[in-house]
Amino acid sequence: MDLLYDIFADPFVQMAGMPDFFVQVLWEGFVTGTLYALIALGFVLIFKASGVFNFAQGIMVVFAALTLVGLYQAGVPALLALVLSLGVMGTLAVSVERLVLRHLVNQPDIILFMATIGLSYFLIGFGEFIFGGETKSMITSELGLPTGSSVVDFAGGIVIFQHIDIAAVVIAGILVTSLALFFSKSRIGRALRAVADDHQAALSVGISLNQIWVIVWFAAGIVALATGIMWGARSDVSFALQIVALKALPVLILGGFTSVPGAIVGGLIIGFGEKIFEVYWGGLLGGGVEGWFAYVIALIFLLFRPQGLFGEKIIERI
Amino acid sequence: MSSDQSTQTADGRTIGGPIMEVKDISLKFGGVTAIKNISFDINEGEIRAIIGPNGAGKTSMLNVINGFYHPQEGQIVFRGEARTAMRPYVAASQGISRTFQNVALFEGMSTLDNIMAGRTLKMKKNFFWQMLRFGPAEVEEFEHRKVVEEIIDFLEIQAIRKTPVGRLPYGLQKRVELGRALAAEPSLLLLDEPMAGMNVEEKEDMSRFILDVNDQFGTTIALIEHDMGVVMDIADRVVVLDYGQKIADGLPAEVQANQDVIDAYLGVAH
Amino acid sequence: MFKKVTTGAVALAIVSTLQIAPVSAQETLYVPLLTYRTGPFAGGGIPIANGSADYYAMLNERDGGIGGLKIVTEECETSYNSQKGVECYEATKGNGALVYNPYSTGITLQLIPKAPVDEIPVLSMGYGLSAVAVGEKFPWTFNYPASYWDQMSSIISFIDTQDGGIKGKKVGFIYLDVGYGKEPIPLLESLSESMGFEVVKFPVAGKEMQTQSSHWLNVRKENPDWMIMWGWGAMNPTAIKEAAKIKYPMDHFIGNWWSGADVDLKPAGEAGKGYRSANMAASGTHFQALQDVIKYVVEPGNSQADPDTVGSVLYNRGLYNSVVVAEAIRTAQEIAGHANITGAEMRAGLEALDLTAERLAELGLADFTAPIKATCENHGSGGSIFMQQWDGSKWVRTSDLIAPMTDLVRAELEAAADQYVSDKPNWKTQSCN
Amino acid sequence: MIYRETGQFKTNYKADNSIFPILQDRIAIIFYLFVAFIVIPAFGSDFFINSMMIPFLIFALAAIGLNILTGFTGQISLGTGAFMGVGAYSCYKLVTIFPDTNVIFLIVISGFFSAAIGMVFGLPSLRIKGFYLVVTTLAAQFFLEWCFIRIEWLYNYNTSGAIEVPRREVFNVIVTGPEAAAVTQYLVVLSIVVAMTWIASNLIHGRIGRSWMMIRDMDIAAELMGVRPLYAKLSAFAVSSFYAGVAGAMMVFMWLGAAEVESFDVNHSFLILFMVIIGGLGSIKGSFLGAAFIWMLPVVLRAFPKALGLDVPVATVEHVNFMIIGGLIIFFLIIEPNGLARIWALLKQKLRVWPFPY
Repeated sequence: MDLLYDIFADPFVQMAGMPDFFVQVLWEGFVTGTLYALIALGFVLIFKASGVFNFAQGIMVVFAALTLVGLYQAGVPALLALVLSLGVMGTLAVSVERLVLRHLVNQPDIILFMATIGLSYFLIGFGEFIFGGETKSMITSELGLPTGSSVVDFAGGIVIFQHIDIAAVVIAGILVTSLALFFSKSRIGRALRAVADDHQAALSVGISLNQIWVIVWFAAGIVALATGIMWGARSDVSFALQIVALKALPVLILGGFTSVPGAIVGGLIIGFGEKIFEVYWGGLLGGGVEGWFAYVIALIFLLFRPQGLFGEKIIERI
Repeated sequence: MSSDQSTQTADGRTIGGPIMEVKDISLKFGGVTAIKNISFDINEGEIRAIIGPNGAGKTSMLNVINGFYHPQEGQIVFRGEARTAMRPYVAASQGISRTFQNVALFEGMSTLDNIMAGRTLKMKKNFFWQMLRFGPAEVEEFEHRKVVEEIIDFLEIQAIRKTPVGRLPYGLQKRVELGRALAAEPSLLLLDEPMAGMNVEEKEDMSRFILDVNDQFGTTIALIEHDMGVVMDIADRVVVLDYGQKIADGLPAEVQANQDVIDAYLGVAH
Repeated sequence: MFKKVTTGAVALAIVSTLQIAPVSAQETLYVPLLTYRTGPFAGGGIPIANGSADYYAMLNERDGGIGGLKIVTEECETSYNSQKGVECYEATKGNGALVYNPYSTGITLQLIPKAPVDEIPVLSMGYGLSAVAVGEKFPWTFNYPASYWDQMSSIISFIDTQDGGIKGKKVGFIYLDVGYGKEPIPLLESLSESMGFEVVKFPVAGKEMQTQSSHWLNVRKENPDWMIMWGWGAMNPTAIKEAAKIKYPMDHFIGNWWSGADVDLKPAGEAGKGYRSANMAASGTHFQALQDVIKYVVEPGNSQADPDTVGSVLYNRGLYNSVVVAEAIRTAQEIAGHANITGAEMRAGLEALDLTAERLAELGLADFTAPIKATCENHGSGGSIFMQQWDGSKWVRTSDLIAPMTDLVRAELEAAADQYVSDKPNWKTQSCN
Repeated sequence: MIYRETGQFKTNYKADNSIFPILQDRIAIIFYLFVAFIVIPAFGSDFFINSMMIPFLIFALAAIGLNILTGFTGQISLGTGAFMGVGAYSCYKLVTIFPDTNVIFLIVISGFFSAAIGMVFGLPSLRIKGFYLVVTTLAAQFFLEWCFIRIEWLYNYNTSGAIEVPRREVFNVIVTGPEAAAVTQYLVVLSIVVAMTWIASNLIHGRIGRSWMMIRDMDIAAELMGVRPLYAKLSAFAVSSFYAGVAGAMMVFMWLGAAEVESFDVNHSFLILFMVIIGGLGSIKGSFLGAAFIWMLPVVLRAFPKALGLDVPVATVEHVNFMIIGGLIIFFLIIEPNGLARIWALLKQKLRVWPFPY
């Protein structure tokens, strides 16, 4: 009976009893969810245009952030370092296309997927080789990002908003909007969608698949850099973050592999869900449930809706 | 079964009563109707052809018969047992075997293994014996190997026994696929365009194999084919589909003379 | 072509195996250093490894080694991973290793049962299994200057002196959820009963080190009066930042000595002001021994360390570790009567170690740390814990030595040691009379 | 001219169906076994046996397990590390609950626990494929890791959270615990690995193995041939996890001596997957080659600069090691997706016509 109360009643009593705290939990969930969504967005960009399930997206996030901080520590001014990091991500996109994808064009998806696992190992080694293995702090204020916090009185308590979190949400919003515009308005964007729908058709109207790959990987690199800055500002930069980046996988399951709105909604569901579950129910299980909650939710979800929230149902043909 | 209805054909084969009856089958994908209200039957021992233009619903019909698609309406009676939906492996265990329009061999396996795969349902030895491999499991393996070797001889593919099927030319792959379907010793064999993409010589070989199978093993065969010449030569009866509906059913000669069929093939506007 | 590459690789593999195979170093003192310069804990591992290696290098340069024999060190990368740690142990033990400093509680736990079999002592300085301080039960293992339990008891007695005592207070314990972080829990729980305070635990899984926002939301929900942290690596700066985010009073947040390095607080900077941590050795380069290290090793460019990090908390801790080992070697050489000692003789040296204040001054380390006096019964010494506080840019020592609750802790340690030995029928103990 | 199959005619199915139809291959196997059982125990140094051979064999067994699932049945899994953990923790519980039972027997029994857990997490594979399955196996990985920390009963409420291997004897020979001789442990591991490899090979060459490969190559056709996906996939998950479980139990009991949850983390899942990819998907021989390659490579890399007299910091070697492994994976996928096993076969092909070029 006590157990039933703890599971079904007590958490809600707590939520109602401390509404300011509940709002704080929601805000944390919202910010984390936004960041998950950003990582997932990188996956979706590449998957949509090339059918490659890029396992290395999470590593690219850390790699981009590490490059930025590493350059700054080497004496490059912050904003120049930012530009150079973009250049590095561009170079990475070109190299990945030249050295990896080009040679694996007609291989099964699964081979490409495994190649991206190889790529992530390579990037970890390469990043640490160049910039060293120690944890680095993000150069938040040097980049002109806000660092303070605002305390808002709410329902007899307080809610604390970190300015960097607000910035993260705003930047994520801008990024998503501009990507959406890019895809719907620009010539390249339309070409990308053509590729997503039908490789052959895209080729026949004169779009080079290789260019498209470079562009999407570069776009994913930009998203990775933005995500890396935000994650880094929250929790410092090191490859230990890669485990967090894996959380983008359940986000994708929820949202579907090809849907940008899916990535955002999925990210937010996981973000809200795991914070609320950890804070109000985690204690019953001894805590630390955040590590698997997202995956288990995705697993249960898969059993009922394998194509994701926004994915199309696939009819198998023989 | 239903032997009272059996008849003799000109070439001396025995054709029995209906082994399968398809009754009022309708199949929809979302809003699209693939098959609408189709009924026909297949008699034991006959070669039954299903023809029709592209998109007529022929392959969907085969998929319904062996349980891969579940129709929204209608039922199928196989050997007197009626059912509406079942899993493909249940169909297989009841003796329905098939080949595919686009060859669906197990590409990573050799010809021998592919045909052995057709024997899956006949092999009974449990996990324990499989694990040890000597004793009963080995004896069983050899018994089935013998049957498979007979099929290999029958189809004249001895030379490619150990070749991975992915490396075989298309015509041979089709032949291996037929072998795999035969290995299950089916009572109803479904062939989905067995001669698609073949040259004349290969088609002749394949026609010969199909007739031999029917003749020697008495296997009932339902086949989809585009080549009207072949169909007219080997089929006992023909059913014609167009836009998911049945437009004709009967002996090859009758069907050939049917005006609806001629229209459908010549593309007269509906 | 490929065949050649393969053959080459195989040949190389064989050659390299032979190389690693025992080449007993006869006339040197061989000290393998299990380090981690990579992986999630590299931030702490690097300065420790540098401090440790640089002191031996300095002894070789300045004094020509110890007792006339050069110290040969060999680094083996563990990435703070037990499996790699054991591999390093296996790879180096045959070379005449004198002592192991695993620098990971996980690896220490693996090595504890191996030490008596291979007769190579393990010195887990301020980490590892607390119970090894009971020398009768663990002849081959040492953890001075203090065990985790000593340290926890000192932190609790420090809290007891603040704000009118600990009784009736709520103490939060945030820890890395591995062997290391769980180590002090039994003592914390028994103290909470005997001293009447409440404990709330916040485990942080290894892979969540850098995402602690939920944990600190929970801290805010529970609102403890004090927070104690057993963190390491990337967990520390994240925890301090998150604490600042929820506006937890920093001077009520106390880390153990693995949660109080410069690298942990630099990211938070001003926001971390007031945060306290325990420590065992002073930071800074104003000691003669450190000046010698700079002169003989760092300036000639023979150190892997960034010169700025020399004298930082963890660099000095690594150096302190080497000081203890060097002194134990010297003691062992005196006992054995010859310079080229074995692992077993080293054990005797560690057990007879008497690092007095005078000796520290001779070493150029006056007031660097508290004296260590090991005995047969006590392999943990039990002292040398003081508090330091972050002033926004550097650490400031703010307390004298805080003695652990030795009586209480010793009883608990003995119980734990008995427990450890109880299911090991052939465990080698020693009698100390 | 040495490696020839000409003139070796098979006159019955038994001979033709045997796993090594060519005489020279049979001789080679006997030679390998001779080296493994006689030469290495007699001449190998403790380090070689303890840090090279034992882990190599254990990882090879885990790789065979994953290969059954991924290479033969086509289901990608990133949960191998956790399934190894299930084996290790069950073995620890069994050994402490039944202290007098033969520990080797218990190691094998613990595989059944991991098989059961593997089947539970294999259930989603009936509805989902490919990348989606990767996520469910990751769910298994992270959920089980959490269990290994949070369910204290699993490690007998040990404060350190680690499982420590107690000393156990079999026929008065110490088999586990720190006092056990490396050679004894090696022989135990070797025997189990050889026996289980033989069983895996039997399964793969029989009906069950064929049904796995049918599911892998064309699941729809397989179902139409009468393979029940439920049985085929779940049996693959069960057998695969059984192998992983036994490997995990041996990893702790025969090699590490103690383990925390980090010994079963997702990095181990990756490590085993790399072994399978580099060795060759769908090849038992490849599992051995891949395990040898991935396990020995870092050792070689570490020794390499030293052999050349260069003083390279260990950290750099470690970073380069990551780069090389990552690069090699991509390299293999591009050049030879079938891995070392295929390269091995090509070498044999060359040997067959040697000394003539064609």
